[in-house]
Amino acid sequence: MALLKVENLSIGYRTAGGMLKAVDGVNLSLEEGRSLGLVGESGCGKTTIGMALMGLLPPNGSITGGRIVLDGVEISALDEEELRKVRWSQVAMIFQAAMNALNPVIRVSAQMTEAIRTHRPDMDEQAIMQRVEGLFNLVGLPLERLHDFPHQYSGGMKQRAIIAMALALNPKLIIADEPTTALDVIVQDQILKETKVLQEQFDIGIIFISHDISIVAEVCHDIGVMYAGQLVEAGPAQEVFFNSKHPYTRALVGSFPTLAGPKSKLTPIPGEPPNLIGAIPGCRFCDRCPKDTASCKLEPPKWQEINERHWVLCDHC
Amino acid sequence: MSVQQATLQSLKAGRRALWRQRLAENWRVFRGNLLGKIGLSLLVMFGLMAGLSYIPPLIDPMYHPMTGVDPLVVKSTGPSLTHWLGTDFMGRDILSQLLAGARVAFMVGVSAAFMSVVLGTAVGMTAGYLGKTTDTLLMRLADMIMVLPTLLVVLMLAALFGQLSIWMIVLMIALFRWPGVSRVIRAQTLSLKQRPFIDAARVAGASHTRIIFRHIMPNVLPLAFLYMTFRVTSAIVIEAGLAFLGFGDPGTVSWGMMLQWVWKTGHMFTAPYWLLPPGICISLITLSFYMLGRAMDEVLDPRLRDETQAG
Amino acid sequence: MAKCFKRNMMVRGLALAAMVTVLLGGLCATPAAAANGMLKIGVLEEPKSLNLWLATDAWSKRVLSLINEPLFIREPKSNELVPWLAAGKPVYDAGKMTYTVKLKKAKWSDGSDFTAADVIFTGQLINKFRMPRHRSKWSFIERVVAVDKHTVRFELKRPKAIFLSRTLTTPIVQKKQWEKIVASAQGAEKPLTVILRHKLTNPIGTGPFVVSKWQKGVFVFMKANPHFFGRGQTISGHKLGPHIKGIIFKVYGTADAAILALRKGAIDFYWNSIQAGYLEQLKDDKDIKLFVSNKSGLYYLGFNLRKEPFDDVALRRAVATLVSKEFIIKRILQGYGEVLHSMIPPGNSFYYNPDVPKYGYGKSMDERMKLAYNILREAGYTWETPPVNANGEVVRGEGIRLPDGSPMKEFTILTPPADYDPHRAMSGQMIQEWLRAAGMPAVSRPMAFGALIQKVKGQHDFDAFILGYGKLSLDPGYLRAFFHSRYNKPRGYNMSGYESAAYDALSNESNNAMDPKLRQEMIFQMQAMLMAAVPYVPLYNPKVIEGVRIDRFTGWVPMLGGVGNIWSLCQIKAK
Amino acid sequence: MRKYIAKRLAQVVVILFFILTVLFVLFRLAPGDPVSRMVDPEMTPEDAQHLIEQLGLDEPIWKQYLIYLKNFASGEFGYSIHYGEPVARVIWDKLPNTILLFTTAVLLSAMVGISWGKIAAWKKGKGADIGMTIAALVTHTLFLPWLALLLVWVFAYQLDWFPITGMVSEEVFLDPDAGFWAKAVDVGYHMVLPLATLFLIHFGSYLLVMRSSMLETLKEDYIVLARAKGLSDRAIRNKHAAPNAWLPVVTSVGLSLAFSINGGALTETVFSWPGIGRELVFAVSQNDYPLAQASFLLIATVVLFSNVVVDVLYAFLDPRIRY
Repeated sequence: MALLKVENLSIGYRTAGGMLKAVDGVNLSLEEGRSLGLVGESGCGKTTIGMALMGLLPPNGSITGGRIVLDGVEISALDEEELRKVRWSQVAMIFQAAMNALNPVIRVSAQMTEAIRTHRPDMDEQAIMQRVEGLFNLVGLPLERLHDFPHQYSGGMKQRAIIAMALALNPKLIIADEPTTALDVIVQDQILKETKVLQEQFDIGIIFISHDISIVAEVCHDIGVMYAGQLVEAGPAQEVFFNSKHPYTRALVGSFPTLAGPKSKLTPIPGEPPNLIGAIPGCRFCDRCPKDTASCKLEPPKWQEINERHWVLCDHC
Repeated sequence: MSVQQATLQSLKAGRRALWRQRLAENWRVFRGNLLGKIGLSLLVMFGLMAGLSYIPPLIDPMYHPMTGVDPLVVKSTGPSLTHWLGTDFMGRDILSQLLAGARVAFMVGVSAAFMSVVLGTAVGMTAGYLGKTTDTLLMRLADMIMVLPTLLVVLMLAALFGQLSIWMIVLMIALFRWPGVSRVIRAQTLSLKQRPFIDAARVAGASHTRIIFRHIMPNVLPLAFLYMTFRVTSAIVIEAGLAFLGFGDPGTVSWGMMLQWVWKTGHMFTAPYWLLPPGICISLITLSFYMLGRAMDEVLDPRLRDETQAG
Repeated sequence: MAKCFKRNMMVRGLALAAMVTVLLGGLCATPAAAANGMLKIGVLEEPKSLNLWLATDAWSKRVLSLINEPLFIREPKSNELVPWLAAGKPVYDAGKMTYTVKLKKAKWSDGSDFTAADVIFTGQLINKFRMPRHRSKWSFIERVVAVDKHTVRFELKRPKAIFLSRTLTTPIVQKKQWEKIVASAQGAEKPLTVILRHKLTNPIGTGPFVVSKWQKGVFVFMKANPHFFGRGQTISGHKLGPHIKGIIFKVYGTADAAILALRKGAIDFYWNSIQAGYLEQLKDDKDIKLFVSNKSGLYYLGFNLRKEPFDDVALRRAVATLVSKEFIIKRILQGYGEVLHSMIPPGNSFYYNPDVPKYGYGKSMDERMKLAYNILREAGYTWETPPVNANGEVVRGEGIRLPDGSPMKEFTILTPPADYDPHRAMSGQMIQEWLRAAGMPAVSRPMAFGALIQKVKGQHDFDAFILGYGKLSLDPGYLRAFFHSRYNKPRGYNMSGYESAAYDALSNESNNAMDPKLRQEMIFQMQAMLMAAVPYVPLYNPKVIEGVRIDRFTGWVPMLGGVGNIWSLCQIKAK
Repeated sequence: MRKYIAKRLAQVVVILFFILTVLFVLFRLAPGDPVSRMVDPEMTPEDAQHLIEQLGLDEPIWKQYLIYLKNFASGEFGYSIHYGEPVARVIWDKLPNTILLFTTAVLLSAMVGISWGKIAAWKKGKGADIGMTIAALVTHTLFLPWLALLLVWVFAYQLDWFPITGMVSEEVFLDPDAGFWAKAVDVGYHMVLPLATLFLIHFGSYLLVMRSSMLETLKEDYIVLARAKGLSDRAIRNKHAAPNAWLPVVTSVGLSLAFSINGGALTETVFSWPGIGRELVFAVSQNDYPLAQASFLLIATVVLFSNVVVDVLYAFLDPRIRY
């Protein structure tokens, strides 16, 4: 059985201009111990999916269709109290902009212990401290910095502290939302590698959200490419990256330099994503698509199977 | 026309369009704001009152707010047909006084606020832009003035130098209420100074005055304007407090003055028709400016808007 | 985190504690039964000092008037001077210019005897240190000698009319208490300052009460003086007590609070004149009795005769004609006051001259304008728009020109500020409007009291002003001080700068006239001279309205100036 | 930290010296004459001059200034003209009363305002929020003396729940058996209405500042993280959001202190509370120079020092700040 199943998920935001469909009919599935990368431009709905998985949509956002099943439990149907129990113990999160994710007026140690204390009332203080120290060792942070305030940490240290925090309760699933964006390249690389090691070591499922397809391709088993609230291409990482089918994916691959991949010319993607308020009859990418045809604008595209695990949402690929 | 000029002109046109667009956008947000709407409608009402204040003395000299007395009335009377809100102890019409009070409140509030904001903006921009010793000196001065309780200071000056005229009071309030504005403007200027377009202007050889007036000022003005609405509130309250304590300008019919008359002549608890209107008006006008300020705060600071975008 | 949590709890705890205290306070401290036999008097401010020589404010004087007593005081009904600490009328020896006064066998509140030495000491103290507010009453005393333990003889340098009414009404202090202070002051660099700054917490007096406890800023408790010389005695037909155990002076910062306290019964008497506006609510209260008393007051509009434009008597007369005293009294004073036509209030019937010019009294505004217009036109004034047009109709005048053809410059009428006296500030406003209707560029400007006095009295830098005396002495000696040329200098009391050799001579003579009939004639003549020259326009003499609760105490004694007086406090009884 | 405090204190002293000098100049420029009330009509101008000399008001300006500085340095502040006592004594009698009323009022309104502002922000847009915000706006903009007199009329006169102004009842303070607690309760009882006035006027501003600061804080990533951790609403609000939201509030408390003192003086005047504010109003209108100068300086000193304390407190609350 899959660790996580997202079925036909749609999420909307109420705005002054009307309902904004941030996520529209997305299907995902993740096995235990596997990692899935979600890539796309900002505003494509990837972070919204991450938040929905934690049950943390903002007050004006709501799931309008489909469901999320984690380890056999339908998360999308839980009430707030039940959700609270699931959070962190089942699904943890490594935040976008780790710099601001630590509370500046609370010591790191306290921020670490509070999660454990909340979910494990049975553990005594000593056991909790031991656990925290263990986690610090695990992510390679010096123990004497445990009781520092966040501003005394460097960016990389903060990121590690957050990773340690995410591991605190042995969650089955970790959502990593742009975990390394604000870090410099060397630290970024280090942390990504270590994350991968940890993931394999503890057999955790990871959903890796990023706008950088090259990084995702390096770290994850599978990739899902999102565009304007829809999944447009999904498949094994290497395949999606090197054998991209969807014109958007190709454009994404072309717009980032890679350290590992072959040298190629960077090509920016012209145009902007469509406004998600109101109905869009045809393909959402057609305005920016080189293969645009008349039918694209009128008919919604259908999923095409490239191979058993590689699918693409395009009628012309 | 050289290419450069053309670019410059199109840039200017673009900037104008941007301003218009921003204004329209701001107005839309403002309209959606309940506080703003209430505040604005209250203000319109007070504005009407101020405008109407010129009418009663034209109908009959006895409706002159300061000197007109009803020959038939020699003590404070309740509302009647000839005096809708009644008369004060001398037989003067309370409604005419209330209307004249609205005019004075606007005059005092807006002019004191305007002066203090102009002063505060000038000092803030100078301090922020020039930095160094100028900055230190100006900000120390601001710190010092900021800690002085304005009402007591003006009270002291009023008592020392004899009764102050209404314009002196306005000036005093302005002189003692600028530091708050200047602090905020200074911070804003400091952050603007770091922006590339200022460097670009400097490299292009723009003078300091030009940089300050062309590049920095347009960017701090909205903030200064916001502060003005809050300053209006405090100016009105200070004037009223001063008048209430008997240090106002006795030749001016302000609401604070009306309250002082009610109070000093012993009608506080026997003439509600005289006591309540000015008190309520002072509270409502401060409330309306305050609400307007809060609403503008949200308009100008997009972070305070409701989340309409998400990613 | 734990720290955070604790901090939060602490905040809540504190808030809770504060609220509980407040609530408990409200429940427990319901006012105890009013202390029996204690008279509670509301005052606006606390006394500033119990040092008789320093105390200048009305509130200190109220307390001190019950402690330090003079030899003679005025009797309520007749307003005549009657012996108080003195045992009988002074005996005058015209040949030697001496007065001999026998003293009562009184005791000070510490039990020691009141003797001639105390009177002599007080006189010496005043003259030696040139005590402000007293010196002028004693400067003509050559010396005071003790004839025996209870008789003093005053030897005068020259005859002085004010000796009886002013010198003999000076409060006497105890030699024993002040001796040491005076000794310490004599060596000092600024001896007067040492006396004035001596802090006296328990003044010893001969009066009916002594200060027992002074809770700063809140109340002063005076208890009955067991040694009071009048206790059980009948003086001038008044049987004196005091019949009450004590008096509590409670400070209420505002008249409103004091009036509410009076209505609620928290005080028995509010020792201050009540504004007419309060009468409405007090009239219907059956527990409260209102006393309306005359006072000896002079409120006036004064001019600066030293400079343009008021150096011209015609203009002064025109202004006097334009000022409607009736309007001021009827509307601003709400009817509680009397019109003044002379510098001496009509209540002072012996010296009041009813036969002085009354400038437009009883006339309508239009008639006044015509009168004033005629006065000015005859004196050579011209207008751009005269206030009376060719058809004899009154219009709004504009652009008045002096007889020499130059336009009249803007002039200011200085008044005390509204918080100090709303009546005078308001009168100034109205006078400004009346004068403007005649085309005069008048501006009424209220000014802080100290600043006003400084400008008018200290620097003579003013055009016109409104001032007043609330407690004018019944002796008309002040007429000399106000208008004699000798006092026309900075800090002198001749503020308007009126100078007339004839007046100087007449006033000097009246000052030394010991025959009342003769003096009356001279005073009449002086009033006529003044009202012809109008350096001042007398405006009004306000009435004193006082409110007293009648449910606990009876026996208040009304007199000139109100029921708040030593006679009342010596005679009231609990019901 | 210690160095920073020392630096700030030095600044305070310089500013105070400056204010002191300005005060001196102002009071000398003013046309008022403090002895005018001690002079009677018949007093000769010569005697009046004697009085001026005796009070040291005829000395050359520079000498008066030196004496003035010396008086302040000695902590005596010169002699009050009307009380005839060292100004320090007069103030000392009144200061505790002001501190009692004013600090209680500021603390109470800050505590209530802050905790309600916290809740209002948390329930943004709900009934509780709208109700509290409107209440805060309305009470905050009420005209203080008007409110104060109205409270006296309703609660002290009509309902007779509280005494009509003042600070103590003479019954209690003249009773030799009354102990400390009886007196304390009596003072507390008298304090209810003035406290309520100041509270009503001030809690609104704290509430509004706390509310908007809290709304800002609630948008921070660490709040989302705290929610993701599955912490309870209470824990998120009180442990994660509030301590951060306090920071701007603390600054605004310091800055609004001067404003609150205006209200304090008005409240003392209306409620006959024997404090410094009322004393200042009195001294100013009676031309009691030394008393007015010292009261004003004292108020300025209190505000200045409070602002230093606020800055230090800020450093204590925010670990990122180290001076």
